[in-house]
Amino acid sequence: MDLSLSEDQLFMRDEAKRFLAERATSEAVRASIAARGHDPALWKALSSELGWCGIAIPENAGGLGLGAFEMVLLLEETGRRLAPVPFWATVSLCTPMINSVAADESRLALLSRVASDGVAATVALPRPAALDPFETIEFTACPDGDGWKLSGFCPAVFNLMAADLVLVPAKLKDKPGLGLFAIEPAAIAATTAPLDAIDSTMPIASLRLSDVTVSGASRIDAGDLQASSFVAPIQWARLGLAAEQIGAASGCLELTLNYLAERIQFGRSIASFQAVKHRCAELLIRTGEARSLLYGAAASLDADDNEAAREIDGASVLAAEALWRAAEEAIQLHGGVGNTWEYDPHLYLRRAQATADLFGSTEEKLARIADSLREVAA
Amino acid sequence: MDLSLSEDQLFMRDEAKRFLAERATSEAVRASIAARGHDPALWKALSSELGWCGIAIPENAGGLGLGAFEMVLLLEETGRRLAPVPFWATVSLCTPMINSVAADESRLALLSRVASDGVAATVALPRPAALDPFETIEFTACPDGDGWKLSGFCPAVFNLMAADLVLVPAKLKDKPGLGLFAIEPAAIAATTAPLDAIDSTMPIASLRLSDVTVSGASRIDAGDLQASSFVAPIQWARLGLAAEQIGAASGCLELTLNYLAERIQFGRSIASFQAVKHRCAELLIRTGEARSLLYGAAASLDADDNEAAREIDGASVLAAEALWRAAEEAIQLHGGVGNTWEYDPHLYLRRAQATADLFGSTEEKLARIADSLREVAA
Amino acid sequence: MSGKELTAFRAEVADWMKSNLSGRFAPLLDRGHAGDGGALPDLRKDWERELATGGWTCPGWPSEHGGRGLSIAEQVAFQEEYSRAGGPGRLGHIGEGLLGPTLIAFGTEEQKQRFLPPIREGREFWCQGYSEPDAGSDLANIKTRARRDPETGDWLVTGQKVWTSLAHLSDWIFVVARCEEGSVGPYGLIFLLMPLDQDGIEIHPIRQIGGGSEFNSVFFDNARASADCVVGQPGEGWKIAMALLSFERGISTLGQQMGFARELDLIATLARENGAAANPMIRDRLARAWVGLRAMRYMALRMLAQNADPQAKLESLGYKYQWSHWHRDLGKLGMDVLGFAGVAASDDPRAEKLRQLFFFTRADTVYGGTSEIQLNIIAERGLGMPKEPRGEAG
Amino acid sequence: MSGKELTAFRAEVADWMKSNLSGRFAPLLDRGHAGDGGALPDLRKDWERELATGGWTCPGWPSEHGGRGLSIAEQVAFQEEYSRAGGPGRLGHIGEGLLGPTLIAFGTEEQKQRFLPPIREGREFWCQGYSEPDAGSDLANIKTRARRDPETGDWLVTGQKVWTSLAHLSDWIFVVARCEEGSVGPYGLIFLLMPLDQDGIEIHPIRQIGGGSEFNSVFFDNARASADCVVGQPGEGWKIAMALLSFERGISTLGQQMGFARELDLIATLARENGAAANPMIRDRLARAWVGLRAMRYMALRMLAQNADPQAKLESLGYKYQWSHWHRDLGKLGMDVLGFAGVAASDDPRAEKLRQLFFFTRADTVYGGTSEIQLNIIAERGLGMPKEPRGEAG
Repeated sequence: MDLSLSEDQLFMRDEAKRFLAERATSEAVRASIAARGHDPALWKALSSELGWCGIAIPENAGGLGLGAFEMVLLLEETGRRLAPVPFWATVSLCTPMINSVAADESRLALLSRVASDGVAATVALPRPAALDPFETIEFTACPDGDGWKLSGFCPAVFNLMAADLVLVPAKLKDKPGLGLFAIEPAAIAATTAPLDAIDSTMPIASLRLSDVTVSGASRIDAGDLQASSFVAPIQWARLGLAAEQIGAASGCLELTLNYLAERIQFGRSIASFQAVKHRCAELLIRTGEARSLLYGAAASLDADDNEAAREIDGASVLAAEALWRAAEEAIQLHGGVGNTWEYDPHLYLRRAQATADLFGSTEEKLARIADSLREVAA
Repeated sequence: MDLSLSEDQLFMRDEAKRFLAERATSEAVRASIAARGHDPALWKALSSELGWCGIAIPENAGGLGLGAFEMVLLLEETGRRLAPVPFWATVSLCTPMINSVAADESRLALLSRVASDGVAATVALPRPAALDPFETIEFTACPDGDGWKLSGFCPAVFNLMAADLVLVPAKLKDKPGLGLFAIEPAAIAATTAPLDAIDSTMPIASLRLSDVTVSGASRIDAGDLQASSFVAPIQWARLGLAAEQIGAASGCLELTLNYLAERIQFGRSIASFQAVKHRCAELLIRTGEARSLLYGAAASLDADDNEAAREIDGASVLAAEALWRAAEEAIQLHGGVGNTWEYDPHLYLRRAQATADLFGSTEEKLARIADSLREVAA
Repeated sequence: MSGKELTAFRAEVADWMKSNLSGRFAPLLDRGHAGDGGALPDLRKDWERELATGGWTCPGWPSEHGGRGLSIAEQVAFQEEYSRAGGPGRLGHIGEGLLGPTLIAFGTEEQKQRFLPPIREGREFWCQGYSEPDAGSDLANIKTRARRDPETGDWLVTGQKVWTSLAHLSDWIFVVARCEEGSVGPYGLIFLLMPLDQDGIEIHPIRQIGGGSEFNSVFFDNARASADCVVGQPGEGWKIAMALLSFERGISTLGQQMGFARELDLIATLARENGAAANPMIRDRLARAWVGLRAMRYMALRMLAQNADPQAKLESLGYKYQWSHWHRDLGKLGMDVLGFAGVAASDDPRAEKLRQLFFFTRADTVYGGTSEIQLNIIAERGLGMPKEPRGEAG
Repeated sequence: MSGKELTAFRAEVADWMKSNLSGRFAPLLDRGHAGDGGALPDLRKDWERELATGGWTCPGWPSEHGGRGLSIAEQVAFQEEYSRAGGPGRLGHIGEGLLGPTLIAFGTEEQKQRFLPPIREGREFWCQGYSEPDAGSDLANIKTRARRDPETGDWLVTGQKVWTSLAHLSDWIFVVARCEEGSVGPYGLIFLLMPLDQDGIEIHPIRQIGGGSEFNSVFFDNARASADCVVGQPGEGWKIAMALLSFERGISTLGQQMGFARELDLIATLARENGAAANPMIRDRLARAWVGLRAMRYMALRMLAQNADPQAKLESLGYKYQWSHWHRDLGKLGMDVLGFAGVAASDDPRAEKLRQLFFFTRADTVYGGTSEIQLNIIAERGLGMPKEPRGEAG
C-alpha cells in the first residue's frame, strides 16, 4: 500500500486549506451560528463553484470520480475550520448511500444533482449514536396509490434545515423489508424543528412525518433493501466524521500554538515553558497517529480491503480522542480567556463533545475490534 | 472525624523513618535479595527490640493496644524502604486474623508471641489475587485421633520461608465448615518451595501439605468458622498493603527527586526542566490523594464505620496506581541508568507490579464500589 | 464541643434550613452555584438577610465582631448541613469569608465598624479586584495604578480588572493597585476598598463558554477610594492580598464537597435511569469519582487538623489541582452519561444542569490559579525543585 | 516492481526463511530481539553467514558494493517476511544498516574495500560508540578525547562510552570523540573506526533491570585507531554521526512492527487461554493495542512515501515516541494479562517471554533518545516553539 500523496492531492488539499482560511474565518463561523449553523454563500462556493461535493461521485454522473482518500483530504480541511456547511452530510453520509443502494435510474439523477447543482443532502439516521445506526428503524412507509405515506419520528437529523434532499429509510408496511425515500424539504417543512445543539456548526433538527404523502418516484432503492444494506455506505460517513475530527484537532492545535506564541506571562512567551511545549507535542503525536490510521483506512476502503471496517472503527476512536484532547488542552492553555465565548477553543470543544459518541461510543467501537481479534475471539 | 496526628504518632513515624533509613538502606535491601528477601537482623530489631509487631495487639497480650491508624503509619515506613522483613504479613495479614477468629485461649498465647517474641507469621491465603481471597479453599483437614491431617496446595504464601508461624485455613472433612490451623514451619519445611518472585523484597513460596499430621491444639479457631469470618480481618491486610504501597510511592519519588537534583544535562540540573517538575508534582498529588484516603479508611476501620470496606477498596486502587506511576516515572526520569540493575527504581517497579492485583484487580475493586453506590445499584 | 453536641448542632442547622429554605425561598434550592452564579439575585440577597436573621452569616467571626465564634468543627458542620440541604450559592461569601477576616486582622477600628456590620447583615455585597489582563497566572504583574489626590488624600484608580465574579451584583470591590510609580511585581502595591456605584467605574460582563456571564471586566478611570479606605499601609498591598487569600482555604471546602456529592448523585441517578450505568466503563468512572471525592474529604480533614503534620501540609499544596481536575472530569462524565441526549438542549432540567456543569467545570482548572501554576508551586515550594526563571521582558 | 512481482518476491523470502530457519537454526526462532539480544551468539553469527550465502544480507546496498539494490518496497517486504517468519534479531544490523551506508556515503575507497565485504559476509560485527555518562540526552556533550600520535599519525582514544549494545559480541566499534582541545558541543569531533580486541579497550557489561546484559560500558585508555580509520575529516565527526543515525529510520520499522504484532498475538492468545480476555478492560486494551499498531503501520508507510507531504514529515517526528510508548504499554499489558501468575517465574516459556518483554520495554522510552528529548524536538523543530535554554555549566 502506497500512502504517498500525489501532486494533485497535495494541490487539492492546499487549495482547500487556503480557500477555507479565507472564507471560513472565525467571524464567518460565528455569524453562521445565528443562522442555524449554515453559511449559504460558503456552501454555494464550495459545492456549485468548486465542485467539492462531486469528489467521490463517478465521472458519468458529473463527479470527479475520486475516492474515499480524496474525500478525507477535503473533510480534514472543513473540519479544521469547523466550516458551517452540510458538506459531511452531503458527501460522506448521503452520497455513498445513494451510490450504494439507489436503483440505477435514481442514482445517476441524484448523484448528478449533488455533483453539479449544489444540492445539500442528508439522511434521517434512525439511531445516530448507535454502533449500527440502522439497528431499529421507526419510520414506516404505507403504499398509497402510486405513492407512499410516510410516518415516524427521528429525533436528530444532521443539517436537516439546510438540506435540499433528505433520505428517509422506512419499514415497508405491505411486505417485509425496507424502502429508502428521497424527500424534498418542502414536503416536510412544517414538521422539522431545529434543536438547540451544543455544536452549532453541525446543526441538528428533529423530523416528524405523519402520513406524509410522497410520490412513487421518491422511493429510490433497487428493492430488496435490508438494514444490512446500509453497513457498507455508512462506513463512509464514519470515516468522514473521523476526518473532520482530525482536521478539527489540527485546527484547534494551530489556534493554541498561535495564542501561546503571543501571550506573555512572567516576562516570557507561554510557548517557551517546557511543560506547555511537551503537551503541545503530545497533541501533535496523537493527531498524527489518528491521521495515519485515517489515511490507511481510507486507502483500505478504496481498495475494498476487508480490514477497512475495523480500521475505520480504530480511526474513529483515535480521532474522537485526539479532538477531545486538543480541545481540552486548548481551553486549559488559553487560561482565563479559553473559557470565554469570545475565543474559539469552545467551538472545538463543542464539536468534540457532540461527535464523541456518534456511531457508537469509544468503548463500543473498541469492544467490536476486540471481538474481531482472532486470538481473543477464538 | 479528626485526622490530626498526635505528638506520639508523629514521633513514632519520625522514629520509624529514621531507624529504617539507617537499617534498610539500598545496600541492605540488595544484600537481602540474595538471602531470599529476608533480613533477620532487621527483623529482630524491629520486632523483638522495638516491638513494632505489637502495634495493634491488645495490651493484655503484650501489645501497644493501638489501632489500624498507627499500623498504617509504620507500614508506610517499611514500604518506603521496601524493608525486607515479614512485617506486613505479620501485623496486617496474620495478627488481625488471630485477633478476629481465634478462640480465647489460643488468641492471647499467639498474640503475645507475636508482640513479644519476634515471631514472624503469615497466612496461606487460598487465592491472594482474588477480590475475596477465601472464596475457594483447597486445604482440607481430616480428624486423626486427637489431631488432624492436613492436605492441599497453596501456590504462593507471602514470607513463608521466614515465617515462624503459618496459619492455614482448611475445609473440615468431618463436618461442614472451616478450621484455622496454626502450623510451625518445622512441620512443613520439606514441602515449601521458594519461588523466583519478581519482587524479591516481598518473597513468596508455595506450600504443599500431604497428610501432614498436626496436634489438636493446632486448630485455633473458636468453631463455627465460615469463609465470611475472614472478611473483617482481611480488611487489615488490604489496608496494610495499600499503606506499604503508598510509603513505597513516596520513597520512590524521593529517590527520583534526589537523582534529578544531582544529574546535569544541557548544563542544567534535570530538576530545573518544567516538564520534569510538573510530572514530579503530579506524583506528589497522586500520592497525597492516596494517603488521604488511606488515613481516612484506617480511621474508619478503627471507628468500626461501615464506610471502611469500600474506602479500603478505594485506597487500594489509588495506592496501587500511585506506586505504579511513581515507579514508571522514576525509571523514565532516571534516563538510561533507570534501566540498570544497579539503580533502585526497578525495585519499586517490581513491588508495584507484584502487588498491583493482590486482593483483586483495580477493575474488580472499582466494580465492587460501583455496585455499592445506591444511585447506581438501585 | 463533644460529638453529641456537634450532632445536635448539625440537627439544629438542618432544621433551620428545612424550615427556612421553603415557601418564597423554595426556588433557591440548589441554585446560584458556580456556573449559575448570577441566578435569582434579588431573592438570593433576601436569603442572605434571612440567614443573618437566623444568625447564620459569619458564624466563624469572633463574637466581638458580631460573629458566633464557632469552632472549626462547628463551622464545618454548618457548611456541610447547609450544602446537604441544597442551600443556594452565597452572595455574601466574598464579604464574609474573605474581606471580613482580612479587616478583622488588618483593618482600622473605623473600617471594622463601617464595613463589618453590613456584611454580617446581608446589606452590602463585595467582589474581588485582583486579576488583570496581564496579571493572571502572573498575579503580581499588576498594572492598575492608584495615585494620591493631593487635595483630598483620596486615591484615584485607573486600570482594568478581569474575572471579577458577580461585580454586577455587588456594592463594593477591593482592589490591589500599584501606588508606587516604577515599582514591579509584589512591591509598591496598595489594597483599597471602593464603592462600585461611581462615575469612574464601568462593569462589562464576560460571556462564558456555557453562555452565562457571572464574571466581569471592571474598568477604572480615575475612580475614587476615599483616604480612609486603604487596608494596611500603601505599599503593603501584596501582603494584605495574600493574607486575604489564605482565609479562603479550608472550611468552605467541605461544603463545596457536599455540593460535589450532590452532583455525583445526580449523575449516578441519571446513569441508572438511562442505562448508562450498565456500561462497565461508566461504572468504573462513577466508582473512581466516588473514590476521588472520598480522598478529597480526608485531604480536607487533614488540612483542618490541629496538629501540624508536615506531610499533610506538603500534600495540601495539591488540593486545588485535585478538586479542580476531579470536578472537570465529573463534568465530562455527566455529559458522557447523557450521551447523544446531551448533544442538544433538553426539557429535562437535570440534563440541563449537567450541560451547564460540563461547560462551567472547564474553568475550574484555570480560575483561582491555573493547574500549571499549581504544579509549579508544588514542585518549587513543596519539592524544592529549582524555580522557573522569569523572562527578560515584563 | 509490480504488485504481482512484489507478491512473488515476498513468497521467495518466506520460502527461503522456511527452508533455512530450521534444522540447526530452529532454536533461533523468535530469539535475539531486544531484551534477549545476547542470546545464542555463536549460532546467530552462523545465521548471519547463512543469510549472506542466501544473498539476504545488505539487500538494500547498491550492487557495486555487493548489495542487491532492492527498492524500498522490496526492502520493506523482506523485513516484513523475515519478521513474520520469526527471524532472529540481527547481529549484523549495526554494520549493515548503519555503518555500511555511512561508509558508502562518506568513506574512502580503501575503507569501503576493507570494511564492506566482511559486513556483507557476516564475518565482522560492529557496535556503536556514541553515548557517554554525561552525553545521554545531551548527545553532543562528548568528553572522550582523541589525540594524534605524532609518530604514526594514528589516533589515541581515552574515555568512556556507555549503552554500547552487544559490544561483547562485536569485532569493531565506531566512536565519536573530541579531537580538538577546548571545543564544545558538536564542534571539534572525530568519527573513528576501532578494533575492539586491543589492550586499550575494556568492555564491562551493564546489568539491566530484567537481569540481562546486552549493553556495555566500553572503557578506552589510549586505545588506538589507525590513521586511515577516520571517516570524513577530523572535526567533522558530528556530521558523520548524525548522517549515520539518519540511515536507521524507515525500513527496519516495518519489520519491527511485525515483531510487535507477534507479541500482541501472544498476549491475546494467553488472555484467551487464562480468561483475562473476558475482562472488558483487558479487551479494551487489547483493541487499543491493535489500533495503535495499525496506526503505526500507516505512519511508517507515510514516512516511506515517495512524495513529500509536509504534514507527514512533521508528524513523523513523533514516531519514536509513538512506538516506544505503545511498546512500553504492551509490556505492561502482557503482565496484567498474566496477573498473579506473572509475579513469579514460571515453567511456561510464553509467560517468561512476557516477563522479559515487560522489563525490557521499560527502556524503549529511554534508549535512542528519551521521550523528553523527542517532545522537545517535536515542539521546537516541528511546532516552532522556543528552544529550551542551556544552563550556565556544561
